[in-house]
Formats: sequence, C-alpha cells, structure tokens
Amino acid sequence: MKIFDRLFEQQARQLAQRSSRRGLLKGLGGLLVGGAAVPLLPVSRVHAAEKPMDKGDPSSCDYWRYCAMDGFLCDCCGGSANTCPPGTEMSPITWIGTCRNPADGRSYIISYNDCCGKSSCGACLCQRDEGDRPPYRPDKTNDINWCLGTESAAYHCSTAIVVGVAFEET
Amino acid sequence: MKIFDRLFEQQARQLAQRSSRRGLLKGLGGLLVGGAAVPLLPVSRVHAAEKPMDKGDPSSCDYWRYCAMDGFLCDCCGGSANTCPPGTEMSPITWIGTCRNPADGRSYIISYNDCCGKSSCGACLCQRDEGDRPPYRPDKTNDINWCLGTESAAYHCSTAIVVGVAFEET
Amino acid sequence: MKNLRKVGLVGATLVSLAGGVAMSAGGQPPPLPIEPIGIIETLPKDYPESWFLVHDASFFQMSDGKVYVIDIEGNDLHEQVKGTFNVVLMGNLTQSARRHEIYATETFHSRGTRGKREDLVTIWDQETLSPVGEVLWPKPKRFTGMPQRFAMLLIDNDRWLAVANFSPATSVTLIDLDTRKIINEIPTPGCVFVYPTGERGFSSLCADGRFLSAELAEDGTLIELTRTDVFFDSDTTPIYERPAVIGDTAYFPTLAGLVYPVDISGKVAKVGEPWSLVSETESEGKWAPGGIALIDKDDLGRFYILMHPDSKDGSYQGGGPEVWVFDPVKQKRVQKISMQAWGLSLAVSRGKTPQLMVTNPTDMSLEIYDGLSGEFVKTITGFGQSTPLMMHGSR
Amino acid sequence: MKNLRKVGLVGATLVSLAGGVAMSAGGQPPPLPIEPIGIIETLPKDYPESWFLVHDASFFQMSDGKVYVIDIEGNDLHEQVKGTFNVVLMGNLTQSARRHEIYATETFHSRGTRGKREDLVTIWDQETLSPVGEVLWPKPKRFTGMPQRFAMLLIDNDRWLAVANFSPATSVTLIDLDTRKIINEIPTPGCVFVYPTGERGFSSLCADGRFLSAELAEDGTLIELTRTDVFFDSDTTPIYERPAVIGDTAYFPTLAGLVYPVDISGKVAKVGEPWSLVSETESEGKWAPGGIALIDKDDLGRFYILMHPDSKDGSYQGGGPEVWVFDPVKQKRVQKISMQAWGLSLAVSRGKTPQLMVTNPTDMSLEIYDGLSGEFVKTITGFGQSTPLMMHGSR
Repeated sequence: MKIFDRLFEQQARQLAQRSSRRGLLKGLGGLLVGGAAVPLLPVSRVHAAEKPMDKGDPSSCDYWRYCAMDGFLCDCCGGSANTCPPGTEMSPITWIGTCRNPADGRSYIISYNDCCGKSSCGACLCQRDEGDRPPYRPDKTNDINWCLGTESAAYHCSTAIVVGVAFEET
Repeated sequence: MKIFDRLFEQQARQLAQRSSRRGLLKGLGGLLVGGAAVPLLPVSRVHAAEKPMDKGDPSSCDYWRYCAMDGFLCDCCGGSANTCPPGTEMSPITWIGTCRNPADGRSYIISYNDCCGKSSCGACLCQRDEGDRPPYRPDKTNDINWCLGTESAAYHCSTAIVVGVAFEET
Repeated sequence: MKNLRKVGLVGATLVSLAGGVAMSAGGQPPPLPIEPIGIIETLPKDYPESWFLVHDASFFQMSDGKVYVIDIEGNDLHEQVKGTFNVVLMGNLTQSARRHEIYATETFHSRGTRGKREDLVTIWDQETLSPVGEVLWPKPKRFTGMPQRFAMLLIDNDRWLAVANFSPATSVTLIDLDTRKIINEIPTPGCVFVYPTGERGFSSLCADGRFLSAELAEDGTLIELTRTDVFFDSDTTPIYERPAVIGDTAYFPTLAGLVYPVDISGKVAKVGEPWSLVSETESEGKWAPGGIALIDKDDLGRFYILMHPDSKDGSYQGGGPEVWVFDPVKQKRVQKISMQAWGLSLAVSRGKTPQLMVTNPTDMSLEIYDGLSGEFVKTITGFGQSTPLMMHGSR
Repeated sequence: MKNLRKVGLVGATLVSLAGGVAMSAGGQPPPLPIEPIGIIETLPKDYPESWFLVHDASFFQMSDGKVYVIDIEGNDLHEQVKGTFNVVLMGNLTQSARRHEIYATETFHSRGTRGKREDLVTIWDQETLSPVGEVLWPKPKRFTGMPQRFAMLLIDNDRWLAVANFSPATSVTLIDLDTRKIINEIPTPGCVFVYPTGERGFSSLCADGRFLSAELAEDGTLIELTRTDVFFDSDTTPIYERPAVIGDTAYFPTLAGLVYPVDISGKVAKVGEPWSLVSETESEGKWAPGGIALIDKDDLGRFYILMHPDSKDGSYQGGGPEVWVFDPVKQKRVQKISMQAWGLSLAVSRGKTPQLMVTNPTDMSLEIYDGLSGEFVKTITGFGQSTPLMMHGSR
C-alpha cells in the first residue's frame, strides 16, 4: 500500500521540478480559465487526424483531464475517467477545471463530478490543484466535499468529464 | 506509521526463532493452563523481595501479561495495561489467559477486558495467541469481538488484568 | 460495461459539440465531444471465474470495512477493481450465484461507534452493487470477530441463509431469502458457527469437542438437534473452526496438522479418521497449519492450506511461507507453493484452472499463484486496501 | 489519572489476594494482587500547554475520522496518547477552554455511508472524552470538506458557536452553548466560513474578493450585514481562506506570498495594506506559502507559515520544506525552521515556550520543533494515525 507515497506526490513533483523544471506546462489550463493572456502553445499540425484525439492513461494522475483534480480517480475504483463505479451516485453539483488536451492542443472545460454513497475508494489519490481556488470560489474549489444534492454525503471518488471546449483557435 | 510491520510481527518472531530459538519460553503460560505436565522453570530466589514484583513495559507486546493478547494495547491508547482510555467502557465479558510473570516465576490468570465505544485505537497492535483457541472455546478465544454486554459493539483496545494466581509452588 | 466507456473517450463525435465550435480546418483533429454526465457502471449478473470478493474488515478503521470486487486477470487497477461496497464493523460475507446476490452481516450504531446498535444482513445485487434489501435483527446479537467463512451459510439450494449469533449465548438465525424475513432462531448452546449438513440442516462446533447437528423442517422449524461423539479435546488437541468443504466432506485441520474428514451428507455430521498433513521428516521441522483464512478448496477436489515451520503455542494464526495443496481422497500432497515472502490468508478461484490468492501481510498486497503449476503470477495492490484478510473466490 | 495506575501495577498489596494463596516463604516475593476491573481513565479539566488536539479526518476511511489528544512532552506512546474520540465524515473541531468542552461537526448516515443523513455538533467533555450533548441540524447542510480552522467559531466569550454551512447555498448556523440549541441561521450568499469580528459578530469571505461582516444582537438575531470593499481578485490575486488571528488582527496570506492584516476589532472587518512574506531574493526562488493547515500563531504575537520554493499554479496546498516565523507588527521574519523533510500542516502550542507541530506527509508522522530556537525536538508517530492533517494547540 503506497498511500503515503501518493499523498506525498506533490512533494515529489515539487522536488523533481526544482531540478528539471518538468511539468511546467501543467499549469496552463488553470491560468487560461482565469482569463490571463497566456497564448496557446503551438500545436503540431503534422499528425492531423479526422477523429477527436484523447491520449493518456486515465488511471494516472498525469492524465491531462485531471489538471484541477484532488481526490481518488474513479478509473481505479470500478468507474472510469467519466463514469461512476457500480452502486454509487454521481453528484450533480461540482467544480470545474480548464485543462489542455495535449493531443489536439485545445483547452477543455472539465467537470469533476464526485461519485458518492460509498466510503473513500482509496486508490489512485491524485492532487494537482491547477487553477484551484479556496472554497470562497465554489466553482473552482476541490477542497469541498461535492457529494451535495446526492442522497449520501459519503465521498467515494472523482470523475473528470469533458463538458465543453474552453476556446478555439480559428 | 508501521501498522504492517506490527501485523507482520508474528512472521518476524517466527523467523527470529527459526534461527535463534529465542522466545521459546513465551509459550509456557498457555501450555500450563491446558493442563500439560510442563514443570515450572526454576525461579531465582536470590533477589527475593517483600513486595510483589512486576517488570516489563506495558506498551510492549513482549510484556508478560500479553501472552494470549490479540488487539491494540490500551497502554498506548490513553489507558494502561489494566484500565480503559477516557470515554470508553470496559467489557464485562472477556477471554482469559494464563501468563507467567518472569519477576516472580508465578503464573497468573489474566482477564483481557476490551475497551469499547470508540473505533480501533490503532496503536500497538499485538498478537501473541499463546494458549488461544478458536471461538468454539469462548473462554480462551481472542478472535471474538468481546465488546459484548456493553452499550457499543465498537472495539477500541484491550487490557490485561491480573485476576488471580494460576497456581503456586509450595 | 466498461469497454463502452473506452470508446466514448476516444471515439467519434457521438454527441453534439459545444455551442458554436466548428470542426477545425487545416488538419487539426475535431474537438472531443461533450460527454454525458451521470453514468454509473454496472457489472455482469454472473461473475467470471477470475473474480474474487476481497473482504477488508479494516481492523484499524472498523467503521469503514469494505469489500472489493477484484478481477485478477486485469492488468492494472482499472481492469482489476470492478467495484466496492462497505461492510461495517467486522461483518461476514457469503454469495449466492443462483440469486446473484451477496449477503453481508453488518452492525451500525446511530452515532457511528456509539448510540443505538442495529445488526442486520444487507443484501447486495451483483449487477449494481447496490443494496436491494436488508434483514434487521430484532435484538442485536450476530457474531462479530475475525472474519469467518462459516459465520453464514446458504441452505437448501440458497433458499435460506443461516447466520451465527454470539452474545455470548450462541444461536443461529434462519432467514428466508425469498421473503427476506427471519423465520427461526435455533439455540446452539456451547456450539458456534454454521457448517453444511444434509439437505436442509447445519452443524455447529462445540467446546466439548463434538458437533451439534440441526435437522430443519420444510418450514424452517427445528426437527432435531443431535450431538456427535467427542472427537477432539479443545485444550490438548484443538481443531481449526475453518474447514474446506469439498462435495459431501468437510475437511477440518487440527492445530497440530491432522485433518478430520467429516461426512456432511446425512442429517448428522459423521467424523472420520484423521490423517496427517505432515510427513515424519516435516514433523521434525515442526511444520503445522497457520493463518487467518488458512484453507480453501478448488473445483478439482483439492484443498490448499497455509503451512509454517517451527510451530509453537501461539503461532497457529500467524500464517506461513508455504501453501500445501492436498488431494484429500488420496490423502496426499500434490503441490507445494512457496510464497514470495509469507502468506496470512488465502482463497482459490472456481473452475478448471484454479488461481490462488494469498494475502502478503508485510505490505497487505494480494499475490496470485497458479493453482496447478504453483507458479507466482502477479501481485495486486494499491486498490485502497488496509487489512484484506478474508477473500472469497466468486461463485 | 494515569500515574495511579502505575502504582497499582507494581505497588503493595492494596487488594486482597486470590483465595487461599498465602504469602510465600523462602524469599520469593508475594504474588501480585488481584486488580480491579472496570477502571476508566479521566483527564484533567484544563489541558496543559503541551497538549494538542490532532484531527485525523482519515481520508482513506472517512467514516472513521478521529481526534487524538496528544501530549508532546510524553516520551512514549503511553505518555503521549491521552485519549481519542471519533469525528465522522470530514468534521471540524473547536475547543472552549472556559467551558472545558470540544465541539465537533459530524455527519452520520443511518447505514454508515447510506441511508438517512444527519448533521450535528457533538459536544465532548474534556475530562471524560465522552459526548455530553449534541445539536442536530433540522436539515443537513453543514460544510464538509478538507479540515478548516474557521468552519466553526466561538463568539461572545464562548457563549455561542457559529458553524459554516454549504449546501452549496452558504449560511452560518448559530448555537447557544448554554442551552445547546440552534438560535439562528444567517444566510451569507456568495461568502463562506466564520471569522471573528467585533464583540458579537463574524465575517465571511466572499467570491468577489471582500468580506461580509455580520453584527449580531444580544439574542442572536442579525442586526446588520455589511460588505467591505473588494480587496482581492479570486481569479488573479487569490488569498488563502486560512488566517492567523492575533489579538484584534487576522492575517490572511495570499497564494502569491503577501499578507493582508485585517482589523477585526470593530463590527465590520477592516482590510489593511498588504505586505510581503518574501524578500526580493527569495522571490527569485519563487518562494510562496503552501499547505493544508499552513498557518498558526503563538502567544508571543508571532505567526508560523509553511513555505515552499518553485511555487507554481497548483502548488499552493502541497506544503513545503520550511516554516517561516513572522513578527507581523514589525512585518519581519524572525525565524526560519527547516523541516526534517517536508511539512504539510502545522499547529503551535500556547504559552511562553511555543512548540511547533508539523505533519510530515511522507510517513504521516508529527514532528515537533521548538518555536523559539527552531530546533527539531522529536517525532511522534505510531499512535494509529492515518492522515493527521489538522492540528490544534490545546486552549
């Protein structure tokens, strides 16, 4: 069981960054929704495709949709990146992040709907907090238990659902 | 947090014994109550005392009273070897062990009263099981939740109370 | 089903796009579709052979015990964890494949660990992992303690569920699973747990070294209670309360390493001649059984038992470094499996290619071994477990 | 008290011996006395300065959250752990030294994690660690989430307890602690939490970057709600919702490393000029605050804050390797404490020799540092903790 390693992930990330500065791009999604005038990074148009593109491992905290995540990834709990595990209920109220999909260079609005009614899944704890704000900004906070408007207030895990494109280069 | 180390203690004991055979004496208490004809080990009479003698660390699983213990030691939870932590209730029903006090060479009847009404203490897990029997022998089993006859069935920790001398050399 | 989701994530634009965002020109792929909100996964009605129910009573947080439905064929947590449900305060589990239900004894207090106590059996639907019913005890008394395979028993082709009580007075509560009501409570003075016996009965194991066999009528009333002869001494020659039941025989190991075959086909348990798990040579090394869920059987008629050397008083629940596999008809060991490190509990999957799951108590991971070859297959861990000390191969 | 017990264990024959066992001859010591059964420890009414309330919301088992009463002067677990109580489902804590009571928000469901939900404040007696009262919400709506120091607030010399709600509509429930009844609920639209303001009031922090200050009448009714001017932008210049309150000033750090001193002596919060925690040189290293319970104060008028270098979007709750101690009147750093490894949350003891407790997120141990010298004192661990991310120096 590596729960403490996972809780400690942010320290690890921090330390890694101090030396290599890797992961700097991760912060962009959050800044964009804040309205800051950060230009989109150039998107490679070489490998163009006709189908929507989504790459990465939904069981990994590094997956692009999880930029503002703080919780257990439902993908490791019997659900998926955008569905709840059996026997839970999905919270209709939620917090929002804006994450950049590296496969198409677009930023998407992500709704982090919690799955509720069973106790903590306990697997794949992921805290990234990009664009996250304290609870006085409910629309942008993951520090609140979002099992609201559900029958049960017990938090189980969190999804990351694409609900829109943040903006589009034309 | 070393909870798994502690759960694993028995394996460690086992392995240690395989090489050094240390700790062989620990089993005696249990065998004695079983009625087996194992003679008492010679007791040193050199350091005689006029006061009852009780040595050892009540926070350690090795403490002599814990020979048939399986649970969290109340001594690490706000209680002691023979008292319950604040706000708990002591189970009136319990299992019994017979443990040899190395300080006076006597075997004592130990009552392992559980403290109940709060969730697992979580500290100082100790499993020794000497003289322990499966639940068909309730008087000698520690596999049952002894929070019985208490208001709450929640198990918190276990005490080890001297309730009598098992027998006496004369 | 999960695989649909995968398509949903990377597939074509099944759903209309966010208002006004056009398909891109210049070779850039079209944007990801908006995804539906509110989808809850479901499971197949019949659980595959590779699925286990991993029961984590969570001894450090007993208010938060859990069952994980685990597919050992999965390559990662997404594929391995099919779902979970809670089982509060040292519950026990049993599964009815015929009813597609899982039964769990639980205990609640109105204020978590304090307040009014309620004991019940919660009935979980296998497809939805949702509770579909509960049976409340009129007065709480169900057995709570270390997890047991035979604290509950399905009887009469899964028509009834028998549940062991311990208050410390002992009895068995009988539940009709069609009506989900308690239909009887049979006192079992001096005897505990529920082992299968006959077509419509059960046996309990007694402090004085015998079985108490109960014969039940069609309506659940008691026809007769019969005590067998004494066959062991609970002080000097104790047996485990944990048998492997294979067909009409329940194999009860003793702490010292014998096995009693018990014929459970009739109305009264019939104890046979014990034989030894341990050869003369091994006996010098003081090999003996040891563990929590230390024994289980496969569908090939064999049983698996955790063994440790240098046994002594107090070591009988501590697990061991090896699993020995026996053909109990031939009274012969057919396989010896060495753990990566140590095993504390085990369970075996059903079917023709049995897989062995063992709890590694060092890191509380689950190790999988091939039941036929004995080879190590993989480790399953990181799924949120705390103390997964009872596992059940799915039925 | 504990020390009595120690005497009981090794002391003289206070209790008569087991029937018929005589005092031994030949120099063998007399046997140990029979010990009384049923003794429950109690604690002093007033908690010493060296005691902390360690709140472990147990994020992996939220049905089993706990508070540990810890004496950091103890040399071993027996001396360190004074007792525990449960706090279920992401509760919050506050303590009244005057009333010798601890208040905890909790949420229960009739079936653990399902069934009817009830929100309440449980009132714990400091001497017995037993619940002596509870205040039930008519409709559950109390704030649940990561632990907060200001989700609850004692008002008017501990006469009232104000509790933050979030459903997601925001309000504050006002409880009279003499009668243990709810006397009012004040809506705080767009604003959350409860910060001290004036003699009989509170303020909440709003999404639009200002305070909402509530002035209350003697009977708990609302006299006036006042919104201050906007002083921050929650998108571009966010502040932490976690101040250190020293006397009449609440110091609110910003994510970027400024501090807003807020005068809370009047009926309406008065925001002062911000100053920087970070020097120009440090600013090149991108030092900024970071952590869960990242700030606390001592009785010498100083505040302690967890700091980390290389800050970036997303790092503001990740903790840091150093604690910086400030004299906020002089707006000057007076101490810099390097953690053994990393700190995620902190709390400071009261009194003239403040001791700093820091959660080490690697192994979830608690490290103690001397608040004056900054020196590492000891590690406290192994007491059963899972995720002890909020600590309170005892009052």
